[in-house]
Amino acid sequence: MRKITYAQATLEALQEEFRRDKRVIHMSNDIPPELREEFGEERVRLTPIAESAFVGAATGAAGSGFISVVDLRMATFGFVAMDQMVNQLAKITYMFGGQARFPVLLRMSIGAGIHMAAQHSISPYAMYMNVPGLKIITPATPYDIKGLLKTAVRDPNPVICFEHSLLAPLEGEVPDGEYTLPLGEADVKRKGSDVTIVAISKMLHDALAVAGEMEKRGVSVEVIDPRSLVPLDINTIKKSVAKTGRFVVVDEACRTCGAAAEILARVTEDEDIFRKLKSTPRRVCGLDVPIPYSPPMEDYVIPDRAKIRAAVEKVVGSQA
Amino acid sequence: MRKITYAQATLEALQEEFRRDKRVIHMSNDIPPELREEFGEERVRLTPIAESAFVGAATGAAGSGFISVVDLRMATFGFVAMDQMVNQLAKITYMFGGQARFPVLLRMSIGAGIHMAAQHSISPYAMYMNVPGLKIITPATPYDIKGLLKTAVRDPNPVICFEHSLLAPLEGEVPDGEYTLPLGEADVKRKGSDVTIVAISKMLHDALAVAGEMEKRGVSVEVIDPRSLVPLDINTIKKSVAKTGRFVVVDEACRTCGAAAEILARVTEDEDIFRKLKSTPRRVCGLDVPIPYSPPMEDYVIPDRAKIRAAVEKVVGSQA
Amino acid sequence: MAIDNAELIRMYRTMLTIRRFEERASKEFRGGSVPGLVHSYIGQEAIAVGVCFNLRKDDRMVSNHRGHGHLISKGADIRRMMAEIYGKRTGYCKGKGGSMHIADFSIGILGANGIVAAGLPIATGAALAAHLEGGDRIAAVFFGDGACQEGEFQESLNLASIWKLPIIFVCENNQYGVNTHYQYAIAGGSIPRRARAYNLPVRTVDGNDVVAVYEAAREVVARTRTHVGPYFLEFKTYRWYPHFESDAIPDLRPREEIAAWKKKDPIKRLAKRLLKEGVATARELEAINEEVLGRIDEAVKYAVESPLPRPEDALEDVYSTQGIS
Amino acid sequence: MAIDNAELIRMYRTMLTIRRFEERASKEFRGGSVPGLVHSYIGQEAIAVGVCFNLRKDDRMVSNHRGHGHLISKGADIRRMMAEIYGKRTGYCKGKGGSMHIADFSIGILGANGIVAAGLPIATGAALAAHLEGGDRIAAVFFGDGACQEGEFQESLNLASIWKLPIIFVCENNQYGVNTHYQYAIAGGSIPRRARAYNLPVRTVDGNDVVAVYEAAREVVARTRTHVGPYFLEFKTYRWYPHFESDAIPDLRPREEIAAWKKKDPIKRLAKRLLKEGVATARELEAINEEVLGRIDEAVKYAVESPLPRPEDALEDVYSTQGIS
Ligand SMILES: Cc1ncc(C[n+]2csc(CCOP(=O)(O)OP(=O)(O)O)c2C)c(N)n1
Ligand SMILES: Cc1ncc(C[n+]2csc(CCOP(=O)(O)OP(=O)(O)O)c2C)c(N)n1
Ligand SMILES: [Mg+2]
Ligand SMILES: [Mg+2]
Repeated sequence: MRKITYAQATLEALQEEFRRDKRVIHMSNDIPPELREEFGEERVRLTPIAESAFVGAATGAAGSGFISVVDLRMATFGFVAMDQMVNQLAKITYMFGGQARFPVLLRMSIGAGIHMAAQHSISPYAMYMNVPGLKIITPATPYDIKGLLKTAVRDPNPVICFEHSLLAPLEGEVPDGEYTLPLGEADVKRKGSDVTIVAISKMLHDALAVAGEMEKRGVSVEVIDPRSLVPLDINTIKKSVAKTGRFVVVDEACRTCGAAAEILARVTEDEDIFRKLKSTPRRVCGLDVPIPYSPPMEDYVIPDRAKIRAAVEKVVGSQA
Repeated sequence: MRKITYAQATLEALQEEFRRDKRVIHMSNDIPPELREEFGEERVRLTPIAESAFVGAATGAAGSGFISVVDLRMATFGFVAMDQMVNQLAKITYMFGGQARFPVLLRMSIGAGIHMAAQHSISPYAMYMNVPGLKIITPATPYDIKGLLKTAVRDPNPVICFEHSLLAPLEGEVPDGEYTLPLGEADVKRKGSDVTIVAISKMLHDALAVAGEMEKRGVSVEVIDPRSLVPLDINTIKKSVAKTGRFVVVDEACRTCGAAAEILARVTEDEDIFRKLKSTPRRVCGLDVPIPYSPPMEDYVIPDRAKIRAAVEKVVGSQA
Repeated sequence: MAIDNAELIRMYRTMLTIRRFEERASKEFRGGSVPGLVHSYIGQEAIAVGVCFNLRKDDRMVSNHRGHGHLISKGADIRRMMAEIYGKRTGYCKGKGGSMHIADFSIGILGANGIVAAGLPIATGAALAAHLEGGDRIAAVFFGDGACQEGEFQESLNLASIWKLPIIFVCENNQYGVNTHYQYAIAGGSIPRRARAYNLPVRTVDGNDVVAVYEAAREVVARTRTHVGPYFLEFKTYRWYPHFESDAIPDLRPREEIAAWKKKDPIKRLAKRLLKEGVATARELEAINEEVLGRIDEAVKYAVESPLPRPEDALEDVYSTQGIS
Repeated sequence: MAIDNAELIRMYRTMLTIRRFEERASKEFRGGSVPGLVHSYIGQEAIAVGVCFNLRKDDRMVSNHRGHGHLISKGADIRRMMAEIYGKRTGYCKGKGGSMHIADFSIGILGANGIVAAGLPIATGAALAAHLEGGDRIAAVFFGDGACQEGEFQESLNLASIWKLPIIFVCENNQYGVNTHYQYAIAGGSIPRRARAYNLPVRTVDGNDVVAVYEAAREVVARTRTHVGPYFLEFKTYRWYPHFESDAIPDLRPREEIAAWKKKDPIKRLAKRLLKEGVATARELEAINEEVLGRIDEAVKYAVESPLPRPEDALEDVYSTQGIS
């Protein structure tokens, strides 16, 4: 199969959906040149630096029959439009009793490791998970982002796609033809029998690397990418934990009230799973500090393979 | 001891701190009349409806030697100032390497049960817990709010106080003299030996009522109010769970990525506690839907005594 | 161009419908039959009516927290509005929205909003849709002087202006945001000046004179249908009631000021004109009042007799299930 | 009132310091010794220098993402700046902030900011502090044309205006926010018009003429010290380099435009004047350049030789431990 980058897969998804449906429009502070060229300045609109206005406009256009795609660029720029996302867009379908649909795809980049300090290195998806009414995806491979983005554009609801900056150049197999992936379906990226790791976004790749290492040491690790955090496919995760009895969740975002806390809670509050747990479930998360600029500190506060490995060793206990 | 309301206790705390320290200033869309009268229009400032501007101004004034108190009124009005809270105020001490301190107290009211629908009935503290750099308190009694607010005003860091609207008329004992309460100290509101309930904000009172009922049925319930969510006094909670072996956390806010998820995760990921758990820990939370307006639906989506009771019965199992 | 008599009578009836609706909603709230709270539109009726009577059903309109008048003027069914305020299943939003969040997308009402100024970007998006559709539809958004203080106000005017969107920004300057006078909160004290800075043409009109409102709106709507860009209308007016029905916030506005403005009652003013110009007799006007009161009663009856939502209905509508293609 | 020669020379030296600092920072970034990214101030040096040379050490200043020039002009130590950009423990922020987040509170620099327009409310608060202190201190905030598009811009101008705060809003209109021209993004195309709408007095000045900047700032600073209210200064200028050092975003501005503006080099312009007026000789100017280059080398050496932070240092400074009373 052909290999393309995560960034290319993203672009292809949008191009295909723009071709498929004339109602799709795009707004951003920067013009994506390929989209602009093919679809023109009416559909691919350059916005002022006024995120509240254009996120709100995306909502209004969506409620009036269009399909809005908004690229906010870095997640840190989203906070100035927070009310429009969490108080308007997330609630508007519900408040009005489902009268209208609001197909809006919001894209934001996330992640540390780029040495851009506290404001520009964040992964704030948990803040949005705490807001009912939004759907949230965190694709980690070219194949997944293409399929999920295409579905997101066709969803009659707001979807936020969080894309780790460091994934953009990542290559992966993507079929030539049309395909879509459902939201709310976790993907077992590697089968295993001793430990379940759930890993979000870029952490998937680190988790897979650790799984590879552990195999050599006789520990069989199952690695699951939830891909979509809302809706969350907790059943696939539970099935895995029921089998392995050991559980680690890995998330680059900071720990407190993060996605990892939620996944851990959902797994352990299930009576059946709780009984099957052979060891204490663990989180491997970013530390609860703003992301520092200087690499030695930055590396220290975000999870890496060593930390994932240590957690796996802990849950496996004497076995490893 | 004299009894005063939660609202009165709040006012007293501010009055005393305004008297104690001339650097304390107040900004809000509405003028608190008692403060305005006693401390004048320079210190007690009426703002335009421009939350970003006055939250940011509070930060700038605090970084310039003042102590800012901002009453945002309902938490729903905070989202238009989100960047100033989570990207500026929360990070400014850290980003600049601790050069300056930013004593800012932000107050917001929370909570459903007031029939004000999806925007005005929220309890979004978990979103702020996910942001390192903020301190977060959720006092539930007149005594606690007075002591905690006074400490918050004296803290050299941003503190957000979330106050449930329905608590304002609640009466409770408050001593006459000066006292303060430390942030980060949970309070065991009722001693018990069979089950630990951690209950946040207004839910405390419902949990206490359930504990009373359960006692008659021979189940001894310990009820803990964390009072401060960041820093969180997890040790007091763990000590209790180590003793009771059974654990329920009650939070009106919606479930996904809420404070309850975090507390549950911190309790269960402790190896020692995990081993001592006699039954599956449980969350009793608001459902993951925007708060509906009409009372039958509103009641349905937020926790009540029946739901707390059911959870306690579950964790106690055949014993109850 | 004169307004024809039938239209004047329709405007009178609609203003009176708003007035009676609000009086009744306030009464029911104060009496405890209505949950939540109600922001009364009384005193401002001429604005919603004068503007919305120039809008077509397929024009899109966005409202704010003080929205009942806007909805009624755009053609909403007062029975379903009242049912919503009562929190009933037959309400516009199945009881999910309440007074502050009523919408009727079928007639272009994109909804009221509890966040000051948050409707402006949404309306700008509705205007963007109209622009992209390429017809002559337009959008209109109602907001108060208080909304002119929020950043979203400026951002929306700017966006609509540079994209030349077909939208009318309707500022109901009732002079206060809760108890704060706009002369305190708005630097320079002029809202039109602010709008002009974003390159919008502006007109300020007496918001208590429905004929003046109607005529200004007629011209502005016609212009906006040609998609030459946005327009800003400021209407000077006053709200008679406290900020909302509930004593949680006292009304601190000067009593004499309130009394003086009540003398400028937009409904009495139109009535006088109708009588003077022989468009209607006192008896005819009284008949309209009776008819309106009857319809309000009927709406309340409808609301009262409608079933409450089932608790589990709360779980629906978090996401739309409407197919998109 | 003429500017004395020594002051002119100091300004020249500072502008050149900024230029050389930025050239070096960019080079080091491109060479991989500096992490993160760098927004170069080259081309705009006259503005920071002309304004900050009128500020006192105890005046408060807030900067933005393109902040190096502002910091140097306000008196920051280039060694500690360079060390911060290198992510070293001796940097201003102990390596926690990097290029986009440098501050020096001891000389009134309240910090740079990565969020467009977010510094304006903070600076407004600094001005509120000055107002409450009651002395003659003032605040100044630097921002670009892009920031004039955000809601916080308007909210801050409005707040400063109604509270008559001693603050100078310094708009560096380099005509682009990344690749977007302000004539596209700013309805009406005039930033001063926008500021006037909030009742601020405004002056537009050639931002590439440090003497003009200095003289305008001198008057405006003197006025602002009397606490009569805010002032708005727009400086027309141009940035020479791409939006930031990194090829992540291409520079789409017309090449001829860039070339034309490079001819308006503010440093060459001042040099010409100094030579023409006999304030300095070519040799003296070259000596200044040598001296500046020496100091930049020294700063880089300091940065390179300074220790990196320990990983665990990341855990400090989340909260301040400075006592408050
Ligand atoms: C962002 C935000 N801040 C504060 C409020 C509280 N609030 C509700 S209505 C209102 C006053 C609005 O004044 P105006 O826009 O003039 O409308 P009016 O009530 O006069 O019709 C305020 C401050 C809010 N709803 N949203
Ligand atoms: C709220 C927000 N949106 C977008 C960005 C991304 N961004 C960084 S700088 C910039 C352009 C700013 O332009 P201007 O204010 O004119 O400053 P200049 O770069 O020209 O000096 C943008 C869009 C941001 N930092 N913050
Ligand atoms: Mg008003
Ligand atoms: Mg610029």
